[in-house]
Amino acid sequence: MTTSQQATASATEEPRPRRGPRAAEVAYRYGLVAVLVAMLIVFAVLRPAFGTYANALIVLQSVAVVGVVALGVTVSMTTGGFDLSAGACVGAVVMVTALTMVRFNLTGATAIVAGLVTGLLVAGVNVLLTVVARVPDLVATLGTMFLFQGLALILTSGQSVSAGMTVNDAPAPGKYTEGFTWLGGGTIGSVPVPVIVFALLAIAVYVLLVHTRWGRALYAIGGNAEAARLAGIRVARYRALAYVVSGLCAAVAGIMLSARLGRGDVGAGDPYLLQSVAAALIGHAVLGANRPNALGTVIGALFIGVMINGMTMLNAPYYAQTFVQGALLVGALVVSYTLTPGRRERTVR
Amino acid sequence: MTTSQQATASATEEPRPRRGPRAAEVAYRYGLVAVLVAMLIVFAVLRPAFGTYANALIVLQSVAVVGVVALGVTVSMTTGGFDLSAGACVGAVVMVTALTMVRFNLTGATAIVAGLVTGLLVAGVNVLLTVVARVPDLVATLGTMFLFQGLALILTSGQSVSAGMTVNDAPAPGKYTEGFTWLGGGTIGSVPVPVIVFALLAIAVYVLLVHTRWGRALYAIGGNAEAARLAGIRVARYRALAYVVSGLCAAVAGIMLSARLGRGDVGAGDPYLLQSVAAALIGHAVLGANRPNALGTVIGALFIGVMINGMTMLNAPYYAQTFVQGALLVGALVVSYTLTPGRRERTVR
Amino acid sequence: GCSQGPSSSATPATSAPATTAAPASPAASVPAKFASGDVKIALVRQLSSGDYFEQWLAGAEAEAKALNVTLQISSGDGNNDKQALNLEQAVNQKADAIIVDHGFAQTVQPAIKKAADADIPLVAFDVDPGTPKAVALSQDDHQIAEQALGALKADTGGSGDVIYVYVAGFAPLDRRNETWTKFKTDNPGIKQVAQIGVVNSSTASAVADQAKAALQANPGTKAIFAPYDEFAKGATLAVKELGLQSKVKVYGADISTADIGVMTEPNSPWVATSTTDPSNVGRVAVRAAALLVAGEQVDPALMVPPALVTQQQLRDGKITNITQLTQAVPALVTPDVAHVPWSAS
Amino acid sequence: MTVPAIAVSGLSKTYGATRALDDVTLDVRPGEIVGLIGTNGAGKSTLIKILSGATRPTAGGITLAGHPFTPGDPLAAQAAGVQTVHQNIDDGVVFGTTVAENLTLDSIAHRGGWFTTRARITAKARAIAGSSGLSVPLDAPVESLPASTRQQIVLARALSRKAGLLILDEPTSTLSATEAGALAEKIRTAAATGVAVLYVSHHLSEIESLCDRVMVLRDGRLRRTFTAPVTRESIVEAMLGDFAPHPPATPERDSTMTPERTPIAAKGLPPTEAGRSASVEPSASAAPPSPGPTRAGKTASVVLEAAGVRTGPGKVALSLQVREGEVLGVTGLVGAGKTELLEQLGGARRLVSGEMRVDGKPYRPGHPKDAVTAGVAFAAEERSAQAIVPGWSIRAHVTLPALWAHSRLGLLSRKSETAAAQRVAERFGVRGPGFGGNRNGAGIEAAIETLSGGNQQKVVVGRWLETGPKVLLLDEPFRGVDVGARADIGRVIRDAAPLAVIVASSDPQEIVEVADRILVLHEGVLTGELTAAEATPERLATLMSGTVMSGTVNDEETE
Ligand SMILES: Nc1ncnc2c1ncn2[C@@H]1O[C@H](COP(=O)(O)OP(=O)(O)OP(=O)(O)O)[C@@H](O)[C@H]1O
Ligand SMILES: Nc1ncnc2c1ncn2[C@@H]1O[C@H](COP(=O)(O)OP(=O)(O)OP(=O)(O)O)[C@@H](O)[C@H]1O
Ligand SMILES: [Mg+2]
Ligand SMILES: [Mg+2]
Repeated sequence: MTTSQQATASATEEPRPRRGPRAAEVAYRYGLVAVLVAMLIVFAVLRPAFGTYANALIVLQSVAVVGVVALGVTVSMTTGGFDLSAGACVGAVVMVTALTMVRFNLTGATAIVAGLVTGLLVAGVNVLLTVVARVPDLVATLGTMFLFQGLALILTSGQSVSAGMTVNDAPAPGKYTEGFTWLGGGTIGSVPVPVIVFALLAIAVYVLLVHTRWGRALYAIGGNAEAARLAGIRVARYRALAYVVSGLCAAVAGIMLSARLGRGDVGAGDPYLLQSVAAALIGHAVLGANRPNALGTVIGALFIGVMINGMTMLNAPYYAQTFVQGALLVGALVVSYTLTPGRRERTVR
Repeated sequence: MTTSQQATASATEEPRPRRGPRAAEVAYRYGLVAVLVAMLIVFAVLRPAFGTYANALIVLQSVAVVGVVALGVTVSMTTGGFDLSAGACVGAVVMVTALTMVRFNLTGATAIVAGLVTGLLVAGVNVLLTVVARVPDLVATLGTMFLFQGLALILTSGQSVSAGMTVNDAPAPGKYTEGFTWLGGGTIGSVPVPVIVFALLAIAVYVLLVHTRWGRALYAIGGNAEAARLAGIRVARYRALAYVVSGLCAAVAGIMLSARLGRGDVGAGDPYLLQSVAAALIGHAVLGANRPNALGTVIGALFIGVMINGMTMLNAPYYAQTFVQGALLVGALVVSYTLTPGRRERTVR
Repeated sequence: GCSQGPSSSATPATSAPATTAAPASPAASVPAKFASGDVKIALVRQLSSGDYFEQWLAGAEAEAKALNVTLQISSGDGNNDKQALNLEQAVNQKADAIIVDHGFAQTVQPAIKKAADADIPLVAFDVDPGTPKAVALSQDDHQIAEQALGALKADTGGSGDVIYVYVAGFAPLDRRNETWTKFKTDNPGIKQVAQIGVVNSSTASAVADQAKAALQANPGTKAIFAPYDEFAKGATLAVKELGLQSKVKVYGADISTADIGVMTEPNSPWVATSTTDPSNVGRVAVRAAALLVAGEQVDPALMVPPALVTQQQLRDGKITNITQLTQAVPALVTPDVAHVPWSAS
Repeated sequence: MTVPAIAVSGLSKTYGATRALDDVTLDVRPGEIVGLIGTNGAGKSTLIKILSGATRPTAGGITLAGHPFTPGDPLAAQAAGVQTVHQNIDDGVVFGTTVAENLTLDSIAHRGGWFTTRARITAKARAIAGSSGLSVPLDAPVESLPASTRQQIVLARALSRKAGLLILDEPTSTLSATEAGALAEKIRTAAATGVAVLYVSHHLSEIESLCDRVMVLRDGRLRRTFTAPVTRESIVEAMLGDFAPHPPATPERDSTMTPERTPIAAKGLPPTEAGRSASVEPSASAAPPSPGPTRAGKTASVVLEAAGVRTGPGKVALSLQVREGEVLGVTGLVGAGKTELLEQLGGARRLVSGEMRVDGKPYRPGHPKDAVTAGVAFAAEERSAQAIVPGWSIRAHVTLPALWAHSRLGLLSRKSETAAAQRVAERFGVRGPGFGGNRNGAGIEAAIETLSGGNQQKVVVGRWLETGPKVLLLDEPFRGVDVGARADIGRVIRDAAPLAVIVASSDPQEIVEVADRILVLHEGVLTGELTAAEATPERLATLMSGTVMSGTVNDEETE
């Protein structure tokens, strides 16, 4: 460890042929970001319309809802949990907000509260199952998923909710309020509201996970729950916290989605589970984190959003898009993970 | 090690307070099975048509494809992996078999081989990513999922494949052969072929996991990969084996699905991911295993199949089915997991 | 795709054109913009997978090629918010015209309004555009249901147990459901003994499993009304697997090459389907959009009428694919709907 | 001369900038027991990992029984007759499986029939357990067993296989004297049949009594080789090198050290190592000096008081008190109930019965957090399962129990965290990649897995002092630390006045070194209480084996 040792250390570089450890490190940390930037450049060159401010906003708006769900999923993953119910929560919140306004003719504010309460309800069921009844996370949230997917259907006997729908042979009294719709389609400056919400939540989750003691505790639980408990962390409460954050994020996403759809679509939340899990998982590979992290999730969501938007602009046939998406993702993953410094030592083969 | 120590060991048995160990143990081991049996009885009483041999075969046939996929997913879970690409594999196999027969006018046997090769290809990509490139399982199989979902689309430019389809302005030359279709709709005795395949595969996977060295090795890797490696188990090979089994099971399921549909439906495989994961996860709770196991997966698949069949027979509205499914699942899970013997001691709070 | 050349010349008068554009004058000169190939039409779809959407697209692409326009295709893949965003993007890119293919009114109307404000001509298929500036194109779903139910009523004599396949939330299915509800009140002899339905990427096999359960529970069933071809295929599979072909008949809607195969199989219970030709609808949509780009008049409410296709008809005509079907059932081709004067077809 | 069972030449291993092994050349002959010793981080485990195929060397060659051998993976090494027990026992057992499955774990990697049944596994396991004298229910889930039992399972497995070379890395760290003695017997038997043995331990008495030759590693280099009989002084000197006498990690604390309580290793010679086995004669300095009046004098106030507590349901209740500045030792054989007692005191386990007070106020922790809040710090027994968060830095490990102290409004202060981590690293002389030299500050950001076992132990024990506790509960704090560090930890514990400390260890010698007063448990029952002055190894041994000291006050007979 002294200077002599340092000299030895540098001398030992030769036996192991290291092709530019720096390059590997950089590729590891920035592999996914680099692919993202490359995509941006290629698309912007091929389609000037891609590289415009207006289009950037559209891309951002297209990832905002998924991104918000994914941020919640990320938090649930930090403790080693996994929230399979996030998509179902989005769907239930869409239905609840729509019903509140359309069927019960209540205000937008009431709908927002109802949506958030639904998110808390989902979180509550998850907490009861995982923390109180000690059902493993994956199975428990799977159960919750069915429960709330079912609830969203039952609430309306499986029908979608839209202004003027028939309820008991009379048209429903209410409709989406303007204030509520603004949450989906409105802008502040020229920036759509969902984009602003996404940005704010991303910052909040980033600060929570990286810069607060609660975030540290969440990661500790994910790393070694018993060690966390013995270090005086109330594991049950933090796991509950993680599900509450996840449920609330899904609720916020559901509210924004409902506002954008302008109606309560049965099954509206379904695509969001896979997409948000994908964004959060891709995020693991960002900046060498190798664990759930807010920044990675944002980049993961952008990665998917940019890819789809750019490919659509290039008029790539829709049936080729999934494949290219898969190929790019696999490429980025391979770059990121094979070049992990020291990985060869650690990984079990 | 001496007699005195033996005395200690046996003496220490008593202090562990066991409040009604039998009842709890039974509920834990048989909770899910009990709920399943209760469902069977209720349905059979309410609808005599439910409790018939013919209907039993219908239920079994409805779970056969999902069950086969789920068996593969179960094997991939034993090593601590997770095969998100199983559904995409089913979809790709459906397309490949359809193309082989319809577009290239080859025999059913060729189609089967092509389907199995596709399954191996999916497994190969998974192995390359997880074992060679060391990408974490969830992310890696997510990438594979996109890749093969995309491949299934690209193969036909997004079109479904059916006899008489137009290829380059001429009708496709081939059609599903009778032998191939038999795999989906045929019977042996009165039992449908998919049910027989499901049963055989279930036994094979059960034997593999419980009664072979390889199965033990798979579980050991799932429990503690480093310990397994240090004990001389070739972790990389076994993880590859797990994905190969998973890919082949998905391929078999794809072949049966293709035979049943009689056409290559784009996206036919998509619903099978969630359903098979659900079956495998529910299976964890069966017989107190608390880990992936073949018997549990079969029961998990039956659980879902019986529920859907029975509810449909009872004329329960379709929109209520998901909810009831969720509620029953949650109930069974709570019974199984809260009553785990000694769980209160072990779980971290 | 389906080549339509011969059939158009044989267009009979049976197809009552809902509307006509400018009087047909085959020699009309091609507008400059079309001649130079600069016209870009954005096709914004709600869904893209499935036979119906494939054929629809094939028709649209063939017509686009014929008219020398570029189609820019995007799909929401079932995510309605994504479809709305794609629509906004098309407006943003200043397409010459936009075709909205399916979608939910409340969701796409704000974006359609943006298109209208930007003076981009717009054709909305099977979705209410909510503005008179846009052209609403639809296939007549009520009539589709009526035709299929007409066949059902004729075969059953207006009484018997029927299983109904339906999932709420899909606009065409909801419209067909309205007709079914009315039909039930008008025909008290028809009894709905079970309602089933699933929509996912493997609809047919999921519906088959449910239908089998329902058939077991209701052995007296005479017919299954499955007004969507994936439903009908599932129902057919269920009847076949239970060996009930002689007792239970299936009445469906929509058609594709694969469906023709299923209907003409020996002993197939699927006896009738009411349908438009999706590729024809796709053609009409593109023609209407092209007319709007050229500044021509288009009826703001275009309607494509359906035709009833029976198993007997298919068998008799030895029809195995859509191309042959459109030849045999000329009512499926509607060249007069949104006729483009400068086009050869 | 016989062909060496194993011979390595020029073996080196680097981890990034760290030279864990540097040009090591050694051999072990059949039938020979070679001791491998060195301070924490010297490179012992690294050498063993290479020989067992767990990791690859950077340079160097190995020959096994005369044949060149490139250990590609553990299976190849095992096939070549190298049986290894690694330092971290949790790398040896698979949680979620039974004892029988763990006993037969390596057999599933080898040839043999592919078909197996539970009965066959149990039969095989019974044979292995029988030959090792292991008495554990074979169908017990392995995660429910204490560390010592798991260690014995791993040992039984390794000993059951035919080996040319047997490698044991700190096999006795979780065992108590009886079990360690039994193990030594088995090792001798194996050696007598021609097995070469490479044995790592920080217990010099074991090395002394067991080994034919002793090799000393320091900073990755092989410094000296001794042939039996060895003198402890010489091997300690070779081990510590420039560090002998072991430098106090915090010199400023040196002056405050009570002179009569700084014996043993601070002088570079820990003669008291002998006490590992009670039969070994006590050395002169083993008799600890009587505690100074300020330390354990009756004048100091009682900090933690427990009345009527039990080690488990159905055990006899006992009472205890610790005063300010006092170190209370708890000893007893493995399974005596030390951990269960400390876990209750630390809130990690539900209190079976009785009452507790801290500073006179009622204390009833429902969770370790309550204990921390009340000023009770509890460092648990098993490092890897109960303290290590994989991938985390030293800094994050240090601050985990006191996150609130390093944050304002919930926001963590990196500066405050760094300072705390550096204090711990300095106080306990933590050494690992990035420490020392001109790379100051980098060390505490190293991932904890890159530290040697003993250095990890220093971090996870030392961090509890940073919570500013009134009572410090240490369960087996010396597990895996070298003689120098053991003295360091002992010194810091004693100096941390006015802290009240309870130390549990199954090694009476360790207890004698640090404690002012000693409680002895046997099968969950208190068999005696001694002051440090009264505690001779013989007396302790008698009490530990179950003889109840006259006058021992147990609260009541039964529940
Ligand atoms: N994966 C790793 N990455 C970086 N450095 C490492 C790694 N593993 C070990 N080291 C370093 O190698 C050196 C030797 O460690 P080793 O575990 O061999 O020590 P040891 O002699 O077994 O010590 P102990 O007695 O504490 O177990 C230490 O400085 C340690 O920090
Ligand atoms: N060798 C063993 N076999 C079976 N059970 C054991 C054994 N050792 C300990 N136990 C269990 O652990 C209980 C006490 O363990 P505890 O960990 O509290 O003891 P300890 O004195 O701290 O031992 P250790 O030195 O292993 O830490 C016993 O009552 C018994 O249930
Ligand atoms: Mg070591
Ligand atoms: Mg202990």
